[in-house]
Amino acid sequence: MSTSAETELKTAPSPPRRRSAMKWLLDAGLRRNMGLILALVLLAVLGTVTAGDRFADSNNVMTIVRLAAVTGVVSIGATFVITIAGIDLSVGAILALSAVWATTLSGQAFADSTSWIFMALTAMGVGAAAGLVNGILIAYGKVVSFITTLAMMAAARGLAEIISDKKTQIITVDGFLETVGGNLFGVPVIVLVFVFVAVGGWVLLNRTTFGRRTFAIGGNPEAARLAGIKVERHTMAIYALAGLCAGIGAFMLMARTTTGSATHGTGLELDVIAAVVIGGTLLTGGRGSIFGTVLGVLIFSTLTNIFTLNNLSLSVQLVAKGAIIVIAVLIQRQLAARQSRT
Amino acid sequence: MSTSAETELKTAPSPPRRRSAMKWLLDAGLRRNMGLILALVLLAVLGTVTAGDRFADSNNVMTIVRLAAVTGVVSIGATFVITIAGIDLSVGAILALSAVWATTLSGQAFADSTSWIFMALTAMGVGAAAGLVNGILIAYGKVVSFITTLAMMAAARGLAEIISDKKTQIITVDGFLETVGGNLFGVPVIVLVFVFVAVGGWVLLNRTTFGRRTFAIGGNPEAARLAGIKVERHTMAIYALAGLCAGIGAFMLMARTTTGSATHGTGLELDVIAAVVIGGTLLTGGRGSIFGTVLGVLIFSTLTNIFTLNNLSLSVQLVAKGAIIVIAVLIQRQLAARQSRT
Amino acid sequence: MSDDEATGAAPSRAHLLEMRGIEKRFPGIIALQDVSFEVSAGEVHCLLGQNGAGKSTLIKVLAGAHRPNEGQILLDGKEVGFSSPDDAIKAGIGTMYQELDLVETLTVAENIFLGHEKSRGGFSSRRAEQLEAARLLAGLGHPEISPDMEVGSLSAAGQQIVSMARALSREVRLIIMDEPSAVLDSEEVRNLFDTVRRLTAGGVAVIYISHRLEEIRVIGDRITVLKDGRAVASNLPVSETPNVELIKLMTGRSITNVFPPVAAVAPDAAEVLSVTDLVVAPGHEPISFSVRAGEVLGLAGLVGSGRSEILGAIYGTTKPVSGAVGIDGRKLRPGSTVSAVNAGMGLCPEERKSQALLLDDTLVANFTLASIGRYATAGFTSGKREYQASMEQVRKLELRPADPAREARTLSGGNQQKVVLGRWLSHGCRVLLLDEPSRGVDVGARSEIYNLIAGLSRAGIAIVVVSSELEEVLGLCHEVLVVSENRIVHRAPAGELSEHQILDLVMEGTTL
Amino acid sequence: VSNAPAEPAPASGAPAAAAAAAAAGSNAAEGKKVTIGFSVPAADHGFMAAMTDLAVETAKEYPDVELKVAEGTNDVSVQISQVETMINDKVDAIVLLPFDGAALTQVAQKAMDAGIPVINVDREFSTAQSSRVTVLGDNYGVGVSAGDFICNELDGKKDAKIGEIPGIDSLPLTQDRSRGFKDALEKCGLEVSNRVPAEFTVESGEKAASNLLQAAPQLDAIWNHDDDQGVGVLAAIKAADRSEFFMVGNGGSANMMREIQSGDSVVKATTVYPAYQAADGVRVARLVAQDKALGDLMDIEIPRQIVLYAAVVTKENVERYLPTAFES
Ligand SMILES: Nc1ncnc2c1ncn2[C@@H]1O[C@H](COP(=O)(O)OP(=O)(O)OP(=O)(O)O)[C@@H](O)[C@H]1O
Ligand SMILES: Nc1ncnc2c1ncn2[C@@H]1O[C@H](COP(=O)(O)OP(=O)(O)OP(=O)(O)O)[C@@H](O)[C@H]1O
Ligand SMILES: [Mg+2]
Ligand SMILES: [Mg+2]
Repeated sequence: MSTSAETELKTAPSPPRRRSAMKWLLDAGLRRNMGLILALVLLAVLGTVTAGDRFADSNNVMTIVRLAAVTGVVSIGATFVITIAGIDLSVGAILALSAVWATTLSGQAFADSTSWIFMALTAMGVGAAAGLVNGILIAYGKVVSFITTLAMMAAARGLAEIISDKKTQIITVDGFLETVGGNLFGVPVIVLVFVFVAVGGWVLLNRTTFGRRTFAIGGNPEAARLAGIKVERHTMAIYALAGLCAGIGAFMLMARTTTGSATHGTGLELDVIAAVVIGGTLLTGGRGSIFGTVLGVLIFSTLTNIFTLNNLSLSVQLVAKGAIIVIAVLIQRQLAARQSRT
Repeated sequence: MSTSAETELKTAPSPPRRRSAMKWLLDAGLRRNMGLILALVLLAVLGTVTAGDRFADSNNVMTIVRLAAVTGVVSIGATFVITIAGIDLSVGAILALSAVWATTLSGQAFADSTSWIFMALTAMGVGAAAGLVNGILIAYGKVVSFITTLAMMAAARGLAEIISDKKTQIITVDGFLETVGGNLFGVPVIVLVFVFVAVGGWVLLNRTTFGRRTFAIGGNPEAARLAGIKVERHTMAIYALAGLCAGIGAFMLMARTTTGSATHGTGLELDVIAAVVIGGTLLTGGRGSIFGTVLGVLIFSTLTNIFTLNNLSLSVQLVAKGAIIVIAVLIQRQLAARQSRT
Repeated sequence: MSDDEATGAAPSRAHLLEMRGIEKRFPGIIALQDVSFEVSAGEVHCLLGQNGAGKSTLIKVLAGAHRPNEGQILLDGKEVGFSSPDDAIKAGIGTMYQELDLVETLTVAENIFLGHEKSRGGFSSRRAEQLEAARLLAGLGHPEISPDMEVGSLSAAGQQIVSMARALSREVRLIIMDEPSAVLDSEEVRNLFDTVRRLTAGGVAVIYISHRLEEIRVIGDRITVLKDGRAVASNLPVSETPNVELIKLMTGRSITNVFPPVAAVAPDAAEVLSVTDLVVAPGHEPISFSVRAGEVLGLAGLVGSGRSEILGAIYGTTKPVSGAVGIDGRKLRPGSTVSAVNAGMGLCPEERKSQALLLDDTLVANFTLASIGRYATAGFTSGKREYQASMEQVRKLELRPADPAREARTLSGGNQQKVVLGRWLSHGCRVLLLDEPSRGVDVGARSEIYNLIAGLSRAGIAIVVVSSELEEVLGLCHEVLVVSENRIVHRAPAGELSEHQILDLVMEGTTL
Repeated sequence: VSNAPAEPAPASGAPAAAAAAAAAGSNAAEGKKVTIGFSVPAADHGFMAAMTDLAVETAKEYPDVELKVAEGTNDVSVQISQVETMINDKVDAIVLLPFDGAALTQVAQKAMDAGIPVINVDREFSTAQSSRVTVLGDNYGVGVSAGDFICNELDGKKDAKIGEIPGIDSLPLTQDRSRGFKDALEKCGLEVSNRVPAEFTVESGEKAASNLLQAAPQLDAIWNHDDDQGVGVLAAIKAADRSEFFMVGNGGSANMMREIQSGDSVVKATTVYPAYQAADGVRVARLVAQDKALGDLMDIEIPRQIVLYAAVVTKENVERYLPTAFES
């Protein structure tokens, strides 16, 4: 099994300078995520069998990863939220709000005359701020996360529509399009951003005190509080982090579409939660896996890609998708059970 | 407070023959749902102030309730699911599948030559069957409900598209349109169905062994198992029940739109969960309130109505909706806190 | 109740129940190995063993909650296969589990009749249930527990009573009690024994699990001892087996002195914890006391007397109405656990599962929860240092199994308690608040924990111990505060008090 | 591409095919084999479904065309990846009905740069260079047609109450339609008094109309942007038992046309927003890929932009249009 997993890893792009870090990351994740890796390998086999070289082609792999990038980055943030047994339905709307805010005429004019970086910063700032509002309401207002973020989902989307007047705002700042939309070392910048956020998220969750406290709060908030952890402040920070990730997703999507629009990220919240949950993070909190989330996102985007390559009827795709989700989870469960038995 | 609540009740339509039953129902729910009732009253005041007679008009009230009916019925089923700490994302898709299945040409021809009731039965049967599939996977397959129903959401929608060939199937069975789409005692039949399902759901949850065990499983599944309850079978039944409610919603929507379509119920799942959660049912299980759910559904449909009466733009509606959701919950929390203090 | 029927059904001599060659494996561990066990009608059969010996596992197999990998169960000489708890219940086996098996969001009456609801055509008959529940509770000496109270609002002791009422609500031939006395005070235990005697008199068999040997003496008939998943001694008659031998069987060594000698507090010891005019909740009297470095202060009293609430107000889990708590003269922010922990205070709460442990996490994570910052440089944790520090705790606390990478969930109760203690040991405290530190802890571990506490006291840490076992309060503490109905009714050095005196004080308090 | 409605055409399906074949003459003859990529938004409403179906059926009529249909999606990110996949795949042409024209412009440009002609259908890119041909319904035009029709019918009535039920409000095409409608009404001194957006589905149409009818106790006319959601709108009108106004539809579904034909319906007219745009897009794509020209034109190249005519269907001319209408 481990050999097939390694085969898969070779196809997956990893920046050469991160080789050893990646290896480290994978070792930790490999055992727990065997089922997901297997599912991904099976998908890869399916893709190669049905679409041959067109699937295994490096361009195509890059297409898959590029597609996964935006959802992926937002999912990293959501992994933290779900690890503390929360839920964030507002990420798609926050992404839209961030994208729209960063691409207003005046914003673009300012960015044009100074640096494109301000567009990215605006998107991230707006995202983090919206996330912070969620966090304050949830942590200090004690409104359950489902309701708070549902409300934010409506409000942020509405605000995005008002700001953009429901027009798609076209980005004319060349610096932005060239840098964020371009390549670095032959790899699309948005893919690099995804890798960066994923690695950063992994380190944050698994190698820092912040991550430790996140797990503790998710596992037993009362125990965390009695151990002197500032549960409220931490919770607030995690929703702000999720907002920040949505903001990062926003400028990635801006680069991908060359636009900011109030319709960006529609339905993203469910895709994100699905990827995180497929990845093994428990909705009941206490367990979260960034590596699993990345695999979950890749599984979904590979699925979309295989469907596109194979010219399946649209409705059949939906049915197949449903079946594949359940099968993937059943495989994962079986393997997990077998592992803990040995 | 109780007086203003009673004022509101007079505006709400209740079939005269159920007066005492309603009273009984309300007594039980009044205390716990004071915040929601207050929110609804405040909305009613807002509606009357901004739209005057057009709001307070009995026709308008009926419109609000009629629009609440489909979501309401589906939400009753979802209340059971959420009470056992599950989630059902597939209700919208199951509704579409049921509606499409019940309105195929051959189905309609059969109903035309026998009785319209077979269309209703088909919708309910298909819904219950799809729910049963969910239930089996969740209870016996041990796949978490979020994933199972996410998969069902894709699969049922795809199947509905395949069956209907993505065409809107217009209903020509007059018996169906006249009966289900018509009035009885001056009240739309679909409103009566809603009332019937709500009362039935309330009795089932609060006055039967089935309901008691539902609470137990939601509160502590291990304890329920140790007490000799067949947790798996019960869980399965609850998802089937949620599917059944989606099927009932399907034939109500069929009557309302005079069609069956694979697009029916799009996005319904979130509306439903929002109504249930606003209504005070905990996502963590163990506590559920049918009365609260009904109030939640009414709050949302009243909100839409007031917005429309005032000709508000959709974007402003979204922002206002977000704000109102949070405020409603904060009121509810405040009141609950005050009650428990006294 | 159906005591008469039960007597009729079970011939008094023959074994009512027999378990043969039971084996139960969990992933990575064999919890039970070739265990045989028997119970006769009308007897109280005690099951003894260290934490993690497999007592709860054995009775869960019997109750149908676990399926054994090997072995058979015979009821009235006929083999039965319990595939679910339902089967066992139907066969007349009632169980009070160690981890309270109640649904907190349901009412008392609903819990009592869960699984065998009184109903007509599927509709529940709530009045009938409430009447019957009230009758059962009154029979147990607790008419004050109202059938329509939510169980979550009851104290652990109250919940234990409900659990008892529930076991009695069915027609039972065998009742299993897994450490029922752990959360009860002496008064309640006496009450419990009355009930047990009534049951056995009616021919019902009782399996009784407890870590308190003195209880076994009072109520037990025969004893079976488990050690590391094996039955090391079966059917010992209680009257002929001295404690020393039992302890030897359980632990494999002899423990003669449970309480270590109490070292005197240095006369010049500084006052570390000071509590001044603390009003815990509206309507309570202000409380003042102080604890010096190296001093162990005990809070004695009945269950529900308000000792946990006092600890909570000191630690900041609840915000006191008024008053101040200081450590080394510095005042703490009221209602802030963060402020308390930062000032060097630690709390081992009474509900270790819900309040202290990360059940799904490793022991390492549990140990370092409060002090994670110490193993980190610039926020980045060092797994190696954490592991080493945890390993040290594991050794110091003699945890079984000695594996810091294990999940806390898979540990036995006593070992879990040690983990919580270990958290504050590795954190290093000036003040340690211990709420029922020996609840559910076996004899061996208990003496280890007492030694630990004594060691900490010698190291100059100020300690406050809440305990419902008077023996423990007297044997462990320098000073004792007697609490009754949220008031401190008496303060005296432990040496000047006896168990009787305390009980009298407590009773006086309640009647006042 | 033909003015199909004017031609006598066979029953349903893709009647334009026969017409085109007749008009284009030699263009129908089998040419070199071409692979055409096809990406559209999710078929989450009848019109979009009809659009997709007609395109797929059209492709089947040509033995030299292989149509690669990507999963319909309203997620621009996914749609971009689909086009990227098609570029990797080196298809001969791409027919692209973007969820959001502006957002798909860059990737369309990428395809064009890679030498793959892009046929932009229905929702326009932000730069014209990003597509080889643009096939559009006339969104502004249908709004004007509907507005003009209502002005005419109301015949100078002042203070008339006009309701409007648009589709998904955040789409540029909806905004174009509403703009055209507003401009046309302005000419005869009227304005929209109530506007409740739906989402192109029957269910949302019913809901929006129910609320709209409640908000406006008296109406003179309603313009509904989409005939598919129109079925729901009609259901709501029937349920409310209202008939003091007339309704104009848009899209041109067979249902609505039958309503118009019946004469006793509130539906008096519908503007044609052809569902065969994408089918025409496929045809054009084939011609472009095979280096052919439009048969009836002098031009040896395919024109850059083809805007389909926004006809108004009324009781008078409904027989002519009914055969080409799509079953929603
Ligand atoms: N669900 C489980 N999964 C894995 N291991 C378990 C599980 N339940 C119990 N064990 C293990 O089985 C052994 C026996 O545990 P058990 O709970 O029966 O002990 P016990 O004698 O009741 O101890 P205590 O006196 O502390 O309650 C322990 O080593 C424990 O870690
Ligand atoms: N058995 C009970 N019945 C009713 N109320 C109780 C009971 N036990 C505790 N309470 C409530 O809890 C309050 C204090 O409980 P607290 O837990 O602080 O007491 P405690 O002395 O620590 O007892 P325990 O040993 O049960 O923890 C009491 O004032 C009482 O209202
Ligand atoms: Mg035990
Ligand atoms: Mg206590």
